[in-house]
Amino acid sequence: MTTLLTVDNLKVSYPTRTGVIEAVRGVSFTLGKERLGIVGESGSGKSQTGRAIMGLTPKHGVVTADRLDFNGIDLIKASTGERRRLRGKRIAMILQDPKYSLDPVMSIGRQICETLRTHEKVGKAEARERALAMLEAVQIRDPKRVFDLHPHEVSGGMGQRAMIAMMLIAGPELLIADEPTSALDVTVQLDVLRIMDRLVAERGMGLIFVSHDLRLVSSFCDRVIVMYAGKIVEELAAADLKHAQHPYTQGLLNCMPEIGSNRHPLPVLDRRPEWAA
Amino acid sequence: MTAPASPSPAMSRREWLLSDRPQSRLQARLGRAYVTWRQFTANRLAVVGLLIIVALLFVAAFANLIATHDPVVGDLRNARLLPPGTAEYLLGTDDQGRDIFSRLIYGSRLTLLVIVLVAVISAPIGLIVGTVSGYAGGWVDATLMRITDIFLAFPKLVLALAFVAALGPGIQNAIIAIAITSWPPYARIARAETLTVRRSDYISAVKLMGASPFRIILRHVMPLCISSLIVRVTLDMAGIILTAAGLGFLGLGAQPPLPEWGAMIASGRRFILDQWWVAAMPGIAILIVSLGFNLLGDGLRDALDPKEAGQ
Amino acid sequence: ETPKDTLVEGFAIDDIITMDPGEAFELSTAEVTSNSYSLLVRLDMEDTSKVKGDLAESWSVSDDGLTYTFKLKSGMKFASGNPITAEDVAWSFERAVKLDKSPAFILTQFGLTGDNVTEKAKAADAGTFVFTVDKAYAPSFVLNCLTATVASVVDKKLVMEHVKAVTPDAEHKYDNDFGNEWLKTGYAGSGAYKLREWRANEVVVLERNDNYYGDKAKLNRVIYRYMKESAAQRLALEAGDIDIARNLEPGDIDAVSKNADLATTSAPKGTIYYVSLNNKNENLKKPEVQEAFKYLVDYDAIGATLIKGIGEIHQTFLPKGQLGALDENPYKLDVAKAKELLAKAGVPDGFSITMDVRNTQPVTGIAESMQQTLAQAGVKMEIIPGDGKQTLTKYRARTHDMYIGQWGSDYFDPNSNADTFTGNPDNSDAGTVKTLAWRNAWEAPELDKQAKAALLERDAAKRAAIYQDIQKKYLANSPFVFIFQQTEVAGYRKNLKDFKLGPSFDTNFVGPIAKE
Amino acid sequence: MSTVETTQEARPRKGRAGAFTKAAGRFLFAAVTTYLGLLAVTFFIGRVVPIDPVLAILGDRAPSHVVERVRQEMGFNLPLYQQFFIYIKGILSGDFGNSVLTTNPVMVDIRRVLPATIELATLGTLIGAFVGVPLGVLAAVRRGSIADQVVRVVGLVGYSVPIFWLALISLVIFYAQLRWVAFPGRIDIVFEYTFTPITGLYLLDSAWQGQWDVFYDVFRHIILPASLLGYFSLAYISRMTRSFMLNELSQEYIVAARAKGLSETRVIWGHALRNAAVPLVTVIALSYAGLLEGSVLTETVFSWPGIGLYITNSLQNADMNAVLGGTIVIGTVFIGINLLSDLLYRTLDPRTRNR
Amino acid sequence: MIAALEIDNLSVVYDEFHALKDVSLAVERGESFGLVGESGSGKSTLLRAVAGLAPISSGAIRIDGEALRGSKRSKTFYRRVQMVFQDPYGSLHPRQTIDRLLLEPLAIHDIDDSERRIERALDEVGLGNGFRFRYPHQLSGGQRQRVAIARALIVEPSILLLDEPTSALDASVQAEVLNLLEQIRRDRKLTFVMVSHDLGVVTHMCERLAVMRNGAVVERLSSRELAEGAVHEDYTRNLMIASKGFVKA
Ligand SMILES: Nc1ncnc2c1ncn2[C@@H]1O[C@H](COP(=O)(O)OP(=O)(O)OP(=O)(O)O)[C@@H](O)[C@H]1O
Ligand SMILES: Nc1ncnc2c1ncn2[C@@H]1O[C@H](COP(=O)(O)OP(=O)(O)OP(=O)(O)O)[C@@H](O)[C@H]1O
Ligand SMILES: [Mg+2]
Ligand SMILES: [Mg+2]
Repeated sequence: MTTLLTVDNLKVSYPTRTGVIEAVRGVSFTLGKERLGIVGESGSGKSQTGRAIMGLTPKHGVVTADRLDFNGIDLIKASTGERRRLRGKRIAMILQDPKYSLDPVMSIGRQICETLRTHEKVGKAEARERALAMLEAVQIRDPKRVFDLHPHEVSGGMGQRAMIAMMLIAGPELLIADEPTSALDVTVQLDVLRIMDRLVAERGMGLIFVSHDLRLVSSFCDRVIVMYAGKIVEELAAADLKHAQHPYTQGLLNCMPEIGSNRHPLPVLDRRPEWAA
Repeated sequence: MTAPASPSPAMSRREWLLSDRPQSRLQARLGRAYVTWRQFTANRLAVVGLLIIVALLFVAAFANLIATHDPVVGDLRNARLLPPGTAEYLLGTDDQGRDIFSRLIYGSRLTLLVIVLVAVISAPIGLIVGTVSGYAGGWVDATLMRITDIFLAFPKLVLALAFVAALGPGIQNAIIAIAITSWPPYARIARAETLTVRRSDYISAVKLMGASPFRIILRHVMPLCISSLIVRVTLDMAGIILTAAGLGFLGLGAQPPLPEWGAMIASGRRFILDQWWVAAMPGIAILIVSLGFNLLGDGLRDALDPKEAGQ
Repeated sequence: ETPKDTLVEGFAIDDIITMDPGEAFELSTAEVTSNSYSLLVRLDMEDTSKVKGDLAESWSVSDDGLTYTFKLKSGMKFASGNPITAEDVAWSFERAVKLDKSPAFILTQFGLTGDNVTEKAKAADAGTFVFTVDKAYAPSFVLNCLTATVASVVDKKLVMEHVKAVTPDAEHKYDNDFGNEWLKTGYAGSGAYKLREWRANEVVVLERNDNYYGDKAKLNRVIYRYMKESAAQRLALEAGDIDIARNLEPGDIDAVSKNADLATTSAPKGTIYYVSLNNKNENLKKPEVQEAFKYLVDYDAIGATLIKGIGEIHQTFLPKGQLGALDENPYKLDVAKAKELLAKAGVPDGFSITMDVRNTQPVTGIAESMQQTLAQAGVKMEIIPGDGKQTLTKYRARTHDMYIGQWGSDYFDPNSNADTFTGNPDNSDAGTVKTLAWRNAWEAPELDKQAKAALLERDAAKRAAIYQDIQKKYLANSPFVFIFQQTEVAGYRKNLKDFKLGPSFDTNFVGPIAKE
Repeated sequence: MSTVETTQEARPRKGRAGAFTKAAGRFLFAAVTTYLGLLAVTFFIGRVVPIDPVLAILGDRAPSHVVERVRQEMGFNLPLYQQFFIYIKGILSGDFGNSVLTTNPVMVDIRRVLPATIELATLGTLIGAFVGVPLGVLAAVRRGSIADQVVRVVGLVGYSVPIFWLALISLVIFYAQLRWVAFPGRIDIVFEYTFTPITGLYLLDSAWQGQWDVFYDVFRHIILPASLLGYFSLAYISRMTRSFMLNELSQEYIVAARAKGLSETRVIWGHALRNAAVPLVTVIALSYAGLLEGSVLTETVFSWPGIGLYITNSLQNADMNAVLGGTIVIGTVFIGINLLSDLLYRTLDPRTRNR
Repeated sequence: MIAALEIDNLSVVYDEFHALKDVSLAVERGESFGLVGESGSGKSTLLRAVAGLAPISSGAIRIDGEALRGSKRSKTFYRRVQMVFQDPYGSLHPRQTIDRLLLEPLAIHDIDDSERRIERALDEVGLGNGFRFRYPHQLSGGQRQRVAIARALIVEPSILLLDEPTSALDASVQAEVLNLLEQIRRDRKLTFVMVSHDLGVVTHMCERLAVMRNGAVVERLSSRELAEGAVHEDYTRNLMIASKGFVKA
């Protein structure tokens, strides 16, 4: 398997008046054309890792890494212009909540076309054609109608599909999905995951799937990275989840109530300081 | 961020204030105030603003000690229209031979009087009208907002002008006129704030405790509106100073020989070509003080009302 | 730069409310009217105690002193081209009397009423106008009154085309408005210039009248541009945006006179500035207090600063230039003397008092100065400022304590001032003759009687002596503190020729002015 | 596929037309009541003014019997409520009465002075918006930088300086000293009689008629007062732009836009500003309304024959018909601007469209 | 036995929009009852209607057999029924310390002995006295939710309405809060009505549950039935499948 992305000792920190916040403290992994899940509880640095790869860390944040390599391109050394050209074209990202991550005053169609026309020289009409095709690919039933709708006029599930269409239309090689379904209803959630699953498989993309739901990640991805306090505590194949070594991973797995299982009280995590060390 | 959990005797005062587990109501309150204060002081311009205001208060309080001359009695015969820097007269003299510096010093009292009175009259009116209107909704809201709208539909200065024309010129009437015209925006702000707060879960929670509407407005809604109101009032102080000066400039505000800055500009206007300082000095005084309030208000907004500051 | 054929004056013309000579009674209107309408007689600019003919070629007074016969010059035309006849003169008198607007009393004081005016002012033939008065007044008085703008001759034929029908009622017994509505902004005269347009608080535009019977005006157009501020006028003058600045204040006069391109000219005017003390106030009523106040004005300082160039200290009620004016200024700032007088009046520690003051210079400055000098004698004076209309409303309601005012003669005759400063037939609040004496609730029956007698004194010298006597008594004992007589000053660009200010507001003629 | 595609479609939408008439009705009701309030307040003020209105018409030297006569003619001896009634009746029939000062019907006067103010305020707002918005954007994008501080201080000074004072000072500098601009007023006296305005907006009129010398002259007259007013609206607009932009720039959709690979320019101007524009429209409308009234003091200093000067002049002359008429017209313009900004808001913000 | 909470044909209409359509429910005393359904199905509205925070257009609500009138609620009602909200970040007044927050209900109901009660309430939800004078922003989500629970408990109600009390929390924290709720219910013999979109949570916490969709109840069943898959409605089945996680194609 070819390596798409290499991350070595990635650190993200935010200097603030009260001290430096270390959001990501040395994360290393490699990714091929596969699905990699990143899980961890809130604030563990999942999103920051994803954004650092995209080059979307806010200005005042500091990103360092021994290596950050995408398809042979050294992202650390790359100029902002180069990185911008990568974004959307070769690396794409889906955000958590379509309600907030689509521009509210621009029609969905235009937002999709915009991605395309930023990266490829295409005419208006052609862009529209391809956007409609993409909308169809994400299983929107009436693409022509949805094309002209504004984000507030569609449901969450539809919005998330539009978001996927917008991010995939330029044919990226790597997709980072940052909790793409956590704002959606459970039933809709599965639909969206199915669409993503198919697209990734069809187009042969690498996928980084960020979520706090360990069970979901393990059922969706090939490999799982578990993060705690800005660090990777465990990395394992999805199939091996039941044999997770780290108590944190075990805790995450067990603390969820399940239909049919009868555990009163639920096991809770007993956080130990040495995990974060 | 993480202060030691147990209060050790070695804990500094700063740590005590910043403790994330305060031991008493007082400590909690002081801690909060301290954090606000630190946020505020981090904004250097805001501190400048505060210093200006403190200086204004100081000058107003000790005007009689600071001033070198009588603010109203001048020396028409010998000291008329002297330029700044003339011996004895730091900022020069006006057309009645009065020391401009001393007049400015005493004028600070009038400026303070105006803004304090206007704030004391209009802010509470706006707060009450706005919160009651926003919380009660329905016809109460409709009626109160109609009245507010009527006042807002008037150009403020024109309305103030008309009121002063009706009441007669003078500083008291100017204050009343400005107060009458400045409460509606406060009512609007308080109402908008109340409307967002009204639907929030924490107000629902208090309702679920069985609190009366009166109690909810007074103890839960108003405190939330107050900080944005304070910010707005502070920012408005500058506007009030300018309106008062504008009225003074049109001859409808404070009356001679009162050393009101706007009126001083008006009387100095005649000499603007040859004796520029007569009009320029009070203008600069107004500029500095209202800049002070604007800087202070800006800083307060950042410290008290981060959402307004766009963060 | 202003155009070569146009004169532009910067002038505070905000007092203009009508252009109808039968109605207007304002100073700025007087100037415009005198330049655009003709009169039977005008003041003689060489000697302002005399008059000379304008439309009238000559005139005679009957022996009984009741009948005045005017012979008109021949071949004169209105601006409209209509000939000027005695009929127009008679109708102008009739019109003013029947309209009965503010200035009508200048004519009606000679016994004219709506019912008898056609008899008393009538055309004997096309070239002869006969005017009959009810008493044997001093001819100087009658002729002086006829120089007032209310006696301007209007173009009967033209006005008749514009009269509006009205329904007669108790107040106005006639079925038309004598063209009043039209004439408010219209024009029907025969002066050197004709009125083209007046826009309130903006501009008055005059154009040369080519039908003028006298010396034709030199320039095509005269524009009075509304400018209130002295500084603004000076700026515009310096920049050449105006040719004449009419309302300069002392500081700006200095600057203008130092400027090589500019010059100034001045002339004393009939306006007197005074401070009056209301006799309704217990303290101000006392003669000692009144005298004390006369010692509490720093005349010298005021004269040297606040009114420098725009006025002269003057402590009597008749302005210099009028018949019988007394030129005596006995009072000086004397705080000790004043304190003595106040002690005598029983108020050794002073008292508190208010003064209503208009928001204009120099009165505000003078008021402030007085505030300071009065304080030296323990009198605390509070200034209540207001705009002109506001303070006047109060003054006319007699609810003031002190008032700083200015008074310009209604017509160029000593009787105008003598009457208003001494006459007060009914001192009750309901009194209808609201003279200045009445407004301050002051009665001086002796002086009033003297003034009335002077009216009938046909010998001008004797008449002058009576007025001087009245002024002397007045100076010693009256609730009026006279401060100064106005000098009108104008700054102008040196390329103007023959620009002069006259002795009164209706003698500032623009006809002779030319440009180089 | 078993998707529930639209949850929100389940919600029945109100008929668009119904909602519109309802909104229009509410607006109309609000406008009418506001008007009545306006009339009542102005009338009240008009009657308690401590100036004898008769005096205003006749001047000080009118004999008493003339004064009495005019007082009766004008109806000042009637009880207040009757006067109010007569007043309302007049207004409803479109008659604001005659101005004492100018002798014209008030409506005629206003038709003459209003364009002057509109022209001034419009140019001021244009200057304010075209300079203020970019400055605000710059400050927001470079938050905390020197540029931000400079914009902030420039804005704060604009908030703090007395407009009439600045006007005086700049008049001295730019007219008296530098002679860059023309004398106070709207147009040089020379052109008064060679130029016939159509709309009353001189810049437009002169350009339309191709009278470029007039245009230049008008421009030299208007540029200083308009720049001053522009500065004030700039202060307000740049500050609000900054805060709206900061708000928008912190939104998730901006991250999404960057993730798409859009250039920073496109992100800022195409997305953030387009969203910020929605509330900005209201701000600009408000500042426009503010300039309409702020021009009272400016017009005084610049002898600008606009409605502000008209009202102050009339006020000082107890010309109550003119004052009331002027105030009502300004009130109308205010209400109109509010309506307009509301409409613009609706067209700019798709979220408000079908509700 | 009289039901602790009985709802009959309850409808709620927000300007022409029917958020609840003729919903009927009965919750036994001491029972824990669950409500599930997708977003916007009216779960919260139902709870808010009981609490008097939503406009009731028709139907009846009875607490311990006592009928409530419209949307008006008495003080005694509020001592019997309390509610915990979904969003721990929005349900605490941002300018009040925990102490002040807990004092408020005591002041309203004139309950003395406040010192002890506040201490006890905090203890009960597992927050020591050290949290007493903190402001909400100084607490984590889980801690906030504990405070909200403490506030509800301090007036000693018998019925607790829980509107997705854990959906904003991490799984690990959720477990802690759920355990806490269970324990309290046991100790105080409370009646729970709990809303959640997570079938796992509901079956864990409740004996019986109702499935809602578009403002109506589509199915009522017990947790055991659910666990055994004895489901009648397709909609409920879909929910069940979805909650099992992703199944690779
Ligand atoms: N702009 C910023 N400034 C300072 N600290 C930040 C900033 N953005 C994120 N952080 C901090 O970085 C840490 C990691 O945040 P991150 O968003 O990666 O968490 P996460 O794992 O995605 O959590 P969640 O599941 O809540 O999304 C957090 O502690 C957060 O407070
Ligand atoms: N105050 C309100 N005004 C108008 N509509 C409302 C109001 N509150 C709720 N609704 C509507 O009522 C419907 C039901 O809302 P409710 O909050 O009960 O749903 P929910 O089942 O709790 O959903 P969620 O899981 O998202 O919390 C929604 O469509 C919502 O838009
Ligand atoms: Mg995240
Ligand atoms: Mg809900």
